Amino acid sequence: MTELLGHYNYWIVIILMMTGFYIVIARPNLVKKVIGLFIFQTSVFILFISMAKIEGGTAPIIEEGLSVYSNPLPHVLILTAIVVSLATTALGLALVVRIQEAYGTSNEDDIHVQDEED
Amino acid sequence: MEHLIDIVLLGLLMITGFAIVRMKSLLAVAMLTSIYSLLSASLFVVLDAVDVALTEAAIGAGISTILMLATVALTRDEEKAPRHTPLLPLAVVTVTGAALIYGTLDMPHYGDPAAPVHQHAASAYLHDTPGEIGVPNVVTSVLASYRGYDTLGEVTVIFTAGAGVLALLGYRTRRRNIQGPGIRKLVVLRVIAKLFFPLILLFALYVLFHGDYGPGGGFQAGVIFATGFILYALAFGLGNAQRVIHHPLLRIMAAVGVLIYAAVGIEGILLGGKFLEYGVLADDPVTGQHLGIMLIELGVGITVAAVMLIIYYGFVSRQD
Amino acid sequence: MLLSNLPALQVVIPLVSAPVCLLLRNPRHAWACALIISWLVLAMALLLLQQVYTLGTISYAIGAWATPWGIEYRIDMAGALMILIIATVGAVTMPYAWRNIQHELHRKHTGVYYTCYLLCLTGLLGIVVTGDAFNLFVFLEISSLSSYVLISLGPSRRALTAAYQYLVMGTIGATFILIGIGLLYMMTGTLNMQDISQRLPEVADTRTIRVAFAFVTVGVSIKLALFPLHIWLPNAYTYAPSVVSAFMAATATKVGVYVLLRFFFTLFGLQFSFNAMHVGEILMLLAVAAILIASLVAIFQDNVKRMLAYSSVAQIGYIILGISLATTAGVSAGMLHLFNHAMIKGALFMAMGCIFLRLGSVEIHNMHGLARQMPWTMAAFVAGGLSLIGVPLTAGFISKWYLVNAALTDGYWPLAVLILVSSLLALIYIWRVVEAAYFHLPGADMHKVREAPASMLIPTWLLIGVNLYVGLDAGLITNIAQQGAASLLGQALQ
Amino acid sequence: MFIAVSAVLLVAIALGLVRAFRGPTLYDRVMAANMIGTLTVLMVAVLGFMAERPEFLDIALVYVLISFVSTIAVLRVYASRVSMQGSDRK
Amino acid sequence: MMQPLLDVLSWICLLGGAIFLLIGAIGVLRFPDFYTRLHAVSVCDTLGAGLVLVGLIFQGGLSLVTVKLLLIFYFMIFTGPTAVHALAQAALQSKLKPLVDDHEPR
Repeated sequence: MTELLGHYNYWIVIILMMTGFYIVIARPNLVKKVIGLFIFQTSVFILFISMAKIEGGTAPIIEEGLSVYSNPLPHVLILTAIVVSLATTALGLALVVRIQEAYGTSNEDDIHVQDEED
Repeated sequence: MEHLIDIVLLGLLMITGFAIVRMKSLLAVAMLTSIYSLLSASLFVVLDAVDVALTEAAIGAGISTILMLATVALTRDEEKAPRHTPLLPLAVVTVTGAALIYGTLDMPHYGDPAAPVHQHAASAYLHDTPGEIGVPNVVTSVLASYRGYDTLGEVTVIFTAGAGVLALLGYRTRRRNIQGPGIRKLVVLRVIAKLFFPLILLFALYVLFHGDYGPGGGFQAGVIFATGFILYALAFGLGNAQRVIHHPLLRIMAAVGVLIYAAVGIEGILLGGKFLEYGVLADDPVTGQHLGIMLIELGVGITVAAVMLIIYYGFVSRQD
Repeated sequence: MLLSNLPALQVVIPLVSAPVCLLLRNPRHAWACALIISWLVLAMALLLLQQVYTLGTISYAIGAWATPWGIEYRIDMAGALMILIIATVGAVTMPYAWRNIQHELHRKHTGVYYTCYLLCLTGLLGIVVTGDAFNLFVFLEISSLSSYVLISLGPSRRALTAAYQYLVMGTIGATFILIGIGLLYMMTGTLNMQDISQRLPEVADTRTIRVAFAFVTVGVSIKLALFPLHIWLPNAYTYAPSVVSAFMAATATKVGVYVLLRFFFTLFGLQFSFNAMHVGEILMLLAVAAILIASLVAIFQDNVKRMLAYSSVAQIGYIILGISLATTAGVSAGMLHLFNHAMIKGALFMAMGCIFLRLGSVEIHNMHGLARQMPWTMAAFVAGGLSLIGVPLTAGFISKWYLVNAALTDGYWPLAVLILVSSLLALIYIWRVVEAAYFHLPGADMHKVREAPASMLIPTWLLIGVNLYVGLDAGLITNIAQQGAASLLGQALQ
Repeated sequence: MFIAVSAVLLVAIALGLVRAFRGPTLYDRVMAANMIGTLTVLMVAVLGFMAERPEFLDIALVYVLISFVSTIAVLRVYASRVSMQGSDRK
Repeated sequence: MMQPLLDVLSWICLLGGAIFLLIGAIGVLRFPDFYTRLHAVSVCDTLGAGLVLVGLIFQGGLSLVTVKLLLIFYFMIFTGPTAVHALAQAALQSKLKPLVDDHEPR
């Protein structure tokens, strides 16, 4: 049982990652792709944070009575990665807004059609 | 016992993920993304990642949702079906997923103290922080001092996003307050906004300077500060909000934040230490650390708040 | 005090200058500030090269924290060579940028362009200098984000879709690298590259490390546009402003190759990556495919910038071919070609920028009889083309010579034949442009076309000059490349 | 004791999720998101007490603000879109 | 003597709050029309949240924790109904007609 429980967390996170990755690859809508990227990155963060957890440990804020703390380093890495994912999402959506104004559509297949015309 | 909550939350996340894949309406997908990041934020709380939960909620449920909806408001709501059947993507995804699952077989069990992750660097951080830096919140001490250069890179990433959105969307100042037809009926919202606006800004400052002792820090404070102004812009119209914080000031604030951070680093060099060495800032190394961490949190807060507002103004001012 | 902190200042000076550029309202002041900073970065790069040349590998702990806890900058000869390439191309393209930006960018973008350019420069320098895996990911994101914005500033609307496609693929690549670094951290417990390489042998045969290796390799291959994952590159370089194409072609993919080298040799180690994981054979196969297929596709392109983009994919194939041999000779040949290709492609794209400024189009059918109107630009293009093909007395010949030499010493004689054959393919597509410009009768309104301005011609000829100088006296650069390869492999062989 | 309350909160969140998936109009989904936001606030507070870490309450406070402002933002952004499209359809 | 009384009081409040929240959640699912669901959410959530927070205040005793809980309570009391008000007004404004008689389900 502990074998399953030990890796259950990681398997679910991998399924979430693959969901986000699938949206990015399969869906032609540009906004949907950016949302897929956002979900893909958020699930990578959950992988990092579930790596940092110690059984019976608490948040890494030092207090007198407590001794076992979960690992602070992945938390720092993820604080950086969340900001990176926000920057990517903001730029992606800004590009989608400009593409929508330039092409009149935000669907990748329609854009290819317009590109072939001119 | 926390395993149960952890497993249920992961289950809910998975269901939300599948729903996002199947949903056709983009507005629904944007709302589900907001719920997705709210659930993942509460999962972080269960996993004892306090600062990350704060940031994930503020950025994921707050700013990202507003940006997604502002974009969907400009584009067609309905998503057209893909022309070719998604067999190749399905194949690529299953191969990548299988590789990852294959990779997890040798991973240390979830949460066991013997994992190499907890042995090496982490125990040193937990052990040295009270002595060398004297800040209870170890995450802030690692973020600001041990790996302070990562955070400088991070502030530069946020500054890049701000400059990028400025380049792509620019800004249109709204002179007249052209609002939707329901302008008269906004009274309730305006009263509440007027009541809450100062409270939110005060709370942002609390989070900024409380970062050493509890969850908080530059990023979270910057986002909460920007959320306060977004509430003001929602209630009193974008024109008034742009009069309160006009765009050139935002450009200056975004730049000044990064410069404050870098100046603290260069100050370390001028006082004879290495780059970003806070020990030399004051005569006693620990006070130097406190001073250094305080200054860079301030710089980070200013830049993040300014960039969030630049991005919000860029998106919402393009609507009409 | 300045000299001891040089590694940190090398990245911090452009990082600080980017917000300053944003504060300067007038685009001319922003350009002047960016110019000064670029030349300052070049001066510091030369100083750093000299320091590394004399003192060997420099290690600089940021924040004065000991290595595994704090972030450490580690610069060896390979890193110094990369800094030299980035700084040289940056300093040369800056004077070129003023006229080009005026012509190709929308008026309101000229101010923000320099901020994004300096951020891209900071990101690239930060990747090359750092000795910490996660810090490498952060600066990789800085350079990628700013290059998405730079590409999207292109004249035509297709620059937006090109930038979007690059953003999606680049972010997937960066997230794969993040997953790889995460798995590595999970098994070794540290993020410092030296520390990881020491702790790796105990856990090297676990499945997690193999998956981490695979993810990092795929992620970095997307960044350096290795053959099957290069789909974003042609559109990005074709529709970006010419000075951005020149700067990106000469530096962005090259830094990707450097990251690949750093991961293969410093982090995972030669034994693990080439013997246990057999990455050498896979890379060789992909490199051969890249060289052949990309050169063939380049022949049929009408847009010269797109042709040069496909030729970039082929040239990266040469570099990866050198690295896949995993011998000191092979890796140094690869790094030599890295330097030469950066100079050649930078010059060629700048020449196309001059043509676009005067002619308004880079299509071959519009360039009939252009040589008479723009003799200097076309002469630069021909010189660059010859160097691309590998004609003796040019830099291209030197690096192809060392590549063939490395392949033969390893007994891969078919590779040597392949390199010579593919040079012929390069001859064909360069000849198509030369033939159109020199041997066709000029079109109707060709007489109105004037020569490109001096501010754009001099930088182009500067790079061509470096090319020819390396062609004649290759001593210095080959020495640096060999030392770089030795320091990379040296670490692996310990 | 707290376990029972957090279990009930989780069930309520799950029900809210079902409404978020099924909800025919956007406003149903916004309502579901708002409800899940409130329930998350309470769950974080209860978890804070279960783990005897009162720091969690700062997070709960931020969640209240975030869920309120994002609900209002969704409505205002969507309202301007309806008025924009309203003018198109006329 | 006070402690067991406080514990009992807090458990009662917590359980009561939880039950109200559950009723609100069930109401959201079962009601046929948007406005009725909105009614269920607004009433039950605000009351349920209030009761749960009061229960926690009893647990917290006189300390900084109670101040924070009161702050959360204060925010919730104001933002909950306002959000629902804005929601209902936006729905009405976009001509979403309430279900008047129940023979044609939405």
